[in-house]
This record gives sequence, structure tokens and C-alpha cells, in this order.
Amino acid sequence: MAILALSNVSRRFGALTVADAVSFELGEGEALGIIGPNGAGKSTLFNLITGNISADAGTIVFDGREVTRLPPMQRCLAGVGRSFQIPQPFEKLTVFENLLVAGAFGAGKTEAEVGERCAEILVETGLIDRANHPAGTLSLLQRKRLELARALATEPRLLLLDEIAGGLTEGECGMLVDTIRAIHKGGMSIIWIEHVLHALNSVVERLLVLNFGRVIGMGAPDAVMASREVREIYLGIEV
Amino acid sequence: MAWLDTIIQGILLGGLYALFAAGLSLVFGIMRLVNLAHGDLIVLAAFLILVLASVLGLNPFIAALVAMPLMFAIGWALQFFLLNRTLGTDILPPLLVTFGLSIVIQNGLLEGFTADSRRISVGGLESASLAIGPINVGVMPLLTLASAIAVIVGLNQLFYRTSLGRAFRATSDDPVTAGLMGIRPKRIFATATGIAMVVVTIAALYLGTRANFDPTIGPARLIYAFEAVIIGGLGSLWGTLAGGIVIGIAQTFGAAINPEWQILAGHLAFLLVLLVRPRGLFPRAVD
Amino acid sequence: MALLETRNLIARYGDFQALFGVDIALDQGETIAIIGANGAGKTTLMRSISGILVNQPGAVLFDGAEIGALPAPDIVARGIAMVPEGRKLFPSLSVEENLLIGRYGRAVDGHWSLDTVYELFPILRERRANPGTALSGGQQQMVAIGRALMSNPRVLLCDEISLGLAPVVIKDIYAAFPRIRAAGASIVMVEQDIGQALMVADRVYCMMEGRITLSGAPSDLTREKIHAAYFGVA
Amino acid sequence: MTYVTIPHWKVETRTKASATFAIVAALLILLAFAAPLFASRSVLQDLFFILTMLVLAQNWNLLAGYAGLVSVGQQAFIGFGAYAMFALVILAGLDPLIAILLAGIASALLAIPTAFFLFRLQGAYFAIGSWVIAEVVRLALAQWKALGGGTGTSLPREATRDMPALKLVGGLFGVKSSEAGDILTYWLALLLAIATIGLVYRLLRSKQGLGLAAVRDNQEAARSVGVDARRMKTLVYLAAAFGTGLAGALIYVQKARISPDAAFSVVDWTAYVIFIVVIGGIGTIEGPIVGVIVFYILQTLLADYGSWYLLILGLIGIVIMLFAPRGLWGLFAERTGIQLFPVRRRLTGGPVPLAKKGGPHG
Repeated sequence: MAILALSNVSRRFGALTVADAVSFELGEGEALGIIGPNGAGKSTLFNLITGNISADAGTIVFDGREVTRLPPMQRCLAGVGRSFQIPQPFEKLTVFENLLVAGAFGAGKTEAEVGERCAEILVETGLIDRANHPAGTLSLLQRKRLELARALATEPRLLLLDEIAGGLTEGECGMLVDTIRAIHKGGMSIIWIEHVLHALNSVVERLLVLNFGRVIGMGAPDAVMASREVREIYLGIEV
Repeated sequence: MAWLDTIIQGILLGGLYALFAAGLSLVFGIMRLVNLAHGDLIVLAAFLILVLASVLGLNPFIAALVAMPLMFAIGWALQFFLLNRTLGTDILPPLLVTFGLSIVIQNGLLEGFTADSRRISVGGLESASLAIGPINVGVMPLLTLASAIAVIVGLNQLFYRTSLGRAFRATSDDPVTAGLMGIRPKRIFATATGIAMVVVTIAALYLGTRANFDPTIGPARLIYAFEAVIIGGLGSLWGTLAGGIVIGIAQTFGAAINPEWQILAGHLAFLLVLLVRPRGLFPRAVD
Repeated sequence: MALLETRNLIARYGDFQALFGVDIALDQGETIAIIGANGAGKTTLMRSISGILVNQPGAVLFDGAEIGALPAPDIVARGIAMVPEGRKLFPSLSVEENLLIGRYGRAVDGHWSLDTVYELFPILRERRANPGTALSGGQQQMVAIGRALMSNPRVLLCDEISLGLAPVVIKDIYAAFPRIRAAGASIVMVEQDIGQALMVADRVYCMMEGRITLSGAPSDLTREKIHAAYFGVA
Repeated sequence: MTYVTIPHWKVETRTKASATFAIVAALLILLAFAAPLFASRSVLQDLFFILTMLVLAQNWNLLAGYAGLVSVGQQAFIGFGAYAMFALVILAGLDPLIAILLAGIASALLAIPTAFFLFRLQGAYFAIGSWVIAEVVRLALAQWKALGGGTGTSLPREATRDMPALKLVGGLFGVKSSEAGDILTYWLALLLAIATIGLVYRLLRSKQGLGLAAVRDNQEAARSVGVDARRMKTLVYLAAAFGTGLAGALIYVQKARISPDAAFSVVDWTAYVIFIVVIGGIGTIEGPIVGVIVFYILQTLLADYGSWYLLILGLIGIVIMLFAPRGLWGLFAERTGIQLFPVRRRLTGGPVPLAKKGGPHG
């Protein structure tokens, strides 16, 4: 049963169409990658799924329930966990407290109930030794890990990752990919927007190609990468 | 006929409140900064005009002209050296610094001029009035409204017709890209506050000649200016004039019912508009 | 001696280092293109040259003078104008006002004026009273270029001109570049659309993860070399 | 197959410094309650002033420092609480103690409609809007002839003299009613101050307190993980109105004389309170405590210099806001890392060194 199903979802900003009848389904526990040039509407698609932007047309069904009109907070409680493209930690709170907020409010529980789970997530995402440090003191890789950890703390059933590997060195990227792969292996459904293709393709089972808000390609990673459209978009030369 | 007279007096009073509000609206439109000491700066300008008029023996209107460049300099320096430091995402610094400034100006004036109430006398002009049809209208209130309209037309011309006006709007839209055009945001903000202080000087002239004033009446003027700006709609200068007039009329009607209700009526009009049209009567989508 | 040069340019955002010692050079009358994947540091390079990101004095040289530490207003006054990524027109200014404000910091007379910009992009003369941002992406790009030209710059920095534009519109805009060059401006162009960049540039630099990985004339850059320099994998 | 112990985590907030402080504070409180035994009447009256200003400062700090709601109109609730108490005592003949409590509730009720208006405004406009509402309440109450209209009125002597609590205290200390009144109001102020600080601290250590801190840090990110900023800010606004109204009523039981201009004075109830919080350290519980002490010292030193006093207070406030935005306590805490009211949730314990991978968790 699909955990998420978009059918003909469209959205327009004045004359600009940012989402043009987008339709796809995500299976339970599946990992889907989304690629496309800048300005193709990838982040907009995320905002449509999280509810930060409302769709002009089409429907979004999450976990069997229609959420097209549901505000962001309710979607978060329903299990849509999201990480920001540019990390947005609570700088003055400690790393552990960042997770406590997400766990307590995101999953609608008391602090005591989520404390244990948050500690385990810190271990899982390699942040345990920074637990009591203010999030403002974290390096870029650690901030990206915190985005991931905070989304996990809301006990999501769908994890949305927005260019989380961007700006990392080769080594840092590898470590983050291992963490994401482990989370995926644990049964988490993931949708991941990414430019760092080798990182993305080492985790996701399917790739969706987006350009000018339209789905122009879908399939197994290596098939999609070999396709003419992708080459043209990325390299710009008629190959 | 009495109610027609009340409306006319209300409109003329609205001119004074629009003058209070024009400077506030200009500065907010450009840098989203509300100066809680705005009312006290009006009182400061009134005392400056009073001193220039009495010490140099000048006619108050000339004294006001002399005071304008001085107030521009005060405004420019205040923004460049103090208020620019408070601009940023945190809303606390600008509020608390300008609140402190309001207390400092009030008590500085109290120390300098004691709490006695003063008045800038314009001689015969004070009581002169014109008969327009059945209504006779005071010359000074008429001048106040005329000045308010002139100021708003002038500011609009400056804003929409001049290179400086373009720089104001560009900096308000996107200070970083404005830098790429050669604009220096810190100086532009200082110039904007300087111009706002020139408008404050005009407002102070009519405040000081129309009624008694003393160092503690600043906050009340800030509130009328704020109400006019909110009723008019953020960032629209003509809206500010309309807002001032709405407050003026509400106050004159309130006073007509019971003198003690004048100010209360103005506030209630403000709350009513806030209830019905939270974005003001003529919102120009500033934020 | 190059007109514009960066020497071991380093840039960082907080603890994230974006540029690891970049050296590029632009001669008088030349057009160079800088290509590279997203996040390779291209825009950071442009922001460092244009003064949005302030750097070490000696990191950027213009006509031999050290301008690395100067803020943006001083740099545009010296004759380096920028077409920023994402165009960044001023919403509360009309098309014509957006063009006029380009001269605010450097009102130097030269080839470019309102009339010559309207000749370069005729559609803008019709739309000059519209608000800057009520135009199509391509038209906005024309205004952004015109705005930079209005200061008659000696160096024109163009950041991601083809971003989010349809191929036909990109061709239309690039058609104007020969006339821009002819008017005397040397050009530094950051571009994701390699095809366009290779056609216009005299020399090309390729960047990956904050370093120059390849440079040379377009003719001797094969697709394989570009692919390797672009993705870091053969 | 080696047995793997599940990591045992513990969450603590107490620190060494706060533990010792807790003992010191307990002693101080006992001493404070015993003060009437040895302190003179004028000392008690000064302590009453310090404690009531501290309660107002903690409430304003809760609003501006924690919920980001900068109100310049809290005098509305002080005045309204005081007038509600006067009305209940004079018109309804209630015992002042009960009247104080009801006055607090009345202020919280007033806060509901005012919140409805104010929450339509943001930042600086919220601040001035709160000032307008205070003016509306002041002008409206100035029309209430039964309570002396614009000139105000006084509490009838017997209203306070016949208070059962007052007779009790009078008997206990063997003093006449006016001195017993000072002792009683002092104790009430002490109780109110302890309760206010206690409740604010409990809020900060609660889930709501953590949510508030997240909203203050990054509202967008807080909303994306499910924190409803608007509802939380409204609750804090109502709570602050209750605390402020209560303090207003207590202050005017001691003053026993009220007028609209005094009860709604911007300087006495808003300017002084803002400076106490800003100079002490906004956004901390310790800040207002330090601030009210500094404020009291300045007042005794400069009181007879008239407007110079407020001028200097204003200048200090500006300088601190610009150069040390976290106030005197902020500077101290930054250097020493000491927190008397620690709020930070520390994770301790941790994974017992795992003997070997494997076992039930694979």
C-alpha cells in the first residue's frame, strides 16, 4: 500500500507554474530520489507535501488519508518529518534539547516519554558526544546530522531530506550516507532531493526527474542517469 | 449645522495628526523601524523652535525654517550612530533603545525647561479665522491641514520621482542588492530619519502654536501618529492622511458629546478599524 | 598584466569553507566562463569579487589595485557591475527605475544609456512602466543585465544567467552578448549551461568543491575532460 | 552470545551551583519571613516596594524575554487590578485579601479581549497597541464616578482595619493596625514574589517552556516540528496579565489611595520595570532579581535629583541594550557559567560499554 500518493498536484505563482500536474506514488519503506536543475520546482514539491504551500489542484494522500488541505503542523503530527535545505537548528538550545522539542511536540508526547528515544537517535546519527553542547557550536556536517536527527525525533512515517549532502567533503558525505542507509534499512520511507548524485544513487531505489515543475522521468537510478533527458539537463550540451 | 462644524474641525485636527504620523510612516516604510521616541522628538523640536523664536527674536515660521536643518542633523546622527546598531532580526533592541531614548529626551527637557507648559505665540494669527459659507474656520488649523497635504505631496514626489526616492525603495526591498548598485544602506537610513525629523519640525510648529505643550506630552503624540498610520494602512502616505482625519473627526465628535471623551473616542475609532480592517483602510502591502 | 585577477582567493561561511585558494584572470576585452556543478563555489567567487563577501585586500586585483576588502558600493563605483544570481530586481521599482538605479553609484557616461539598453532589448521599452518583477523570467534577466550596463562598467559579472530559463529564451539573451563585448566590457560569466558558456567564452574555468579543476580555451576542452572536472569521476 | 545492557540515560537540570543556591535561597526565605521580628517599618515598606517591583519585572520578562511579546502597556493590568480590588472592597464590601485574588482573575479576563486586538499587530506595533489599550482602560475608569472618577478615591479605614488577618497579625506582634498592615502586606508581597518566580521556573522546566524557548530561537523551525507558537504566546499573555493584576491590587491595598493617572502611570509601572529587566538581564529569571536590586540602589542614591534620575536610568538602559544585551546577569553567567535557575536539560548516564555487538538487538 502506498504511504504517499500525489495525483495531478499543481501550483502556480502568478505567471510561473512551479508544479504542473505532478503524480507519483511512494511505497511503504521505499526510498525515492528527486533530481532536476535549479529552479525545477523540487523544494516547492516538498513544501506541497509538508503543507507549507497549498496546492491549487490535485490531491495528496498520506497513509491512506487525504491531507491536501491539512496545515503543516497536523501533517507533522500525522508523520511527515522534514529536514531543511539550509539547517535551521535552535542555536541556543543544546543538541539534546533540539531533539526533545521535536520529539515532545512532533510526536505529541511528554518530555519524559521521548527522552530515551532522543538519546538513541543521537547515538544513531553520531551526535551523542555533542548532546549537551548548544546547537550553535556545531559544524556543517553536524548541523546536517541534527536536521536528520530532529526529523527522526518527530517519529515520522515519511522522512523528507532536502539536499542534505550539499557542501560536504567526500568523507563527510560518505558517513552521512551510511547513516541514511541504516535508517532506510530500519524500514523508514524516504524522499530525498539531492544534487550530489553519487550519494543519492547509493541509497534510493527509484529516481524521479523534475524540470519546470513537471515529472519528465522516473525509474531505476542507473536507467534514469543514462537517459538522454537527464544528460541534456545536467550537461546542457546535445550529447 | 453643528455637526458640519465638528466634521470640519475634525478634518483640520486630522491634518495635525497626519503631520505627526508622516515621519513615522516614512521611516517604517524604509527600514521597518518604529521609533518609540517619535512623539518626544516632536516635543524636542517644539522647544527648539520656542528657543530660536525667543532668543533670536524670530517669527515662529522663520524659527521653524531655521530649526529644520538642525533637526535633520539630529535625526541623521541619531540614526547613523545609534539606531542603525539596533537594526536586525531581533525586535527587542530597537524597541528598548528608542523607549530609553524617549525617557532620556523627556527628562532632559524637564531638566532644561521644567514642567511648565509653554506656547509658541504667532500673535494675531492665533485667533484669526476665515468664514467659509456658514462655518468660520481658524487660520492656523487651516494652515496645519494645508501643510500636511503639502508634506505628503512633497514626500510622495521625493519617494516616487527622485533618484534618492528610488534608493529608499530599493534599499527597503533588498539592502544587499542595493549595495551592488552603489547604495550605502547605513547612509540611506540616516538620510531617511533626517527627512523624517524635518517633517517632525513642521508638526512641532503647529503643535506648539495650537495648544500648550510641556516635556511630558510626547507619548500621547506618538500614539496619535501610530493610530493614524495603522488606520491608514502601512506604508501609504495618503493613507496616513486619511488615518489622521479619521482620528481627528472621532476626537471632535467625542469632545462634542463630552469633553472628557475626546481622546477616548479617538482610541475607540482606532480599535474599531483594527477590528474590521486589520490591515488598515488603504493597505499598500508593505510586508 | 590582467585587468581583473583573483590570487589564492579563500572564502568561508562561518565554519564552512567554500573556496580553497582560487586563481583566475581576465584580460581587457576578454570573456571568460566559469562552469561547475551546483555548490562548487561559483556564486561565492562572484560574491567575493563584487564585494558582497569581503575578503583579504590582496585576494582580488583590479587594474593592479587591491580591491579584495572593499564593500560592494566601492567596487561598482570603480567599474565592476554585477548581474546577481536570481536577477534580484527591485519589486517596488518599475522596469525603467530598475535600469536607472544601476547608475546610482557610478553615473559615468559611455555607450550605455536608457536608449541604447532599449535598443539592445527592445521589449523593455514597451514594458518600462511595469513593476520590475511582473515580467517573464527572460525579460527580468534582460532588465538585470541592462541595469548593470547602465553604469558603463569596465567589467561585467554575470551569475547564472540561464538559471530557470527556457532554452529559446537563453539563446535570445546570449545573442546580445556580442554587442555588449563590442561596447568594450570584459565579462566574467558563471554558467550551469555549459553549451552556451563554451560558445561565448574565450577561456573557460571549471570548478568543483571550491577549487579550479580545469582551465583552457573552449576548443581544446573535450567532453570527457569536462565530465571529469564537473563530476570528479571519469 | 554476550548480553547487551540497554543504555541507561538520565536527564538532569540541577547543577552544583544551583544546588547550593537552593539551600541559600531557603535560608533567605526563612529569614525574610522572620523579618518583621527585627526589621523596622520603613525597611518593611522598602522591601514591599522591591518585592512588588520584582513581581512586575518577572511578569514583563516572561512576556518580552520568553514569549517575544514586547508590551509597553502592562500598566493596563496594574491599574485594572487595583481598581477591581477597590471596587470589590468599597462597593461589594469584600475582605481586601479576597479582593486581591479576584482582581487578578479580573485582569486575566480583561486580557482575553485585549489579546484578540493585540495579536493582530506585530513587534513595535504590538508594543504601541498595548499602550493604546492601557490608555483606553485608564480613560474608561476615569469615568467611573463611584470610584472618584478622574481624581480617584481612598480605601475606607475600616476596610483594612477590620480585616481578620490584620487582627491576627496585630495580636501576634502586639502592634496597632497600621503597623500590622505593613507586616501583612509585606508577607503577601513575599508570598507573591516566591510564587511568581516558582511558577515561571516551573513553566521553563516544563514542555511548554521548552517550546517557548524553541519559538524564541527560530519560530519557523519550531512550527515545522509541531510547536504552536500562537497558542503558547496567548497563554503566556493571559498568565502575565493575572500576575500583573494581582501585584497591582496588592500595591494599592498598601497605598490605600488610587487615581487613574497614578494607577496607569507609564513611568512607574512600565519604564521602571523595563529598565529593571533590561539592566538585570532579559530572558533569565536571575536577571530581574539583579535588576531590582540595582534599581533600588540607584533610586536611593539619585532619588532627590529629580528628573536626572530617570535620565540616567534611560542612558544606562540604552548602553546596556546596545553593548550588553544580556544585561548584568548575562555578563556574569557568560563568564562563570553559573546558573541559579538552571533550565538546560543535560543528558547523562549513557551506553554501558557494549561488550560485543550482537545480542537481542542485532
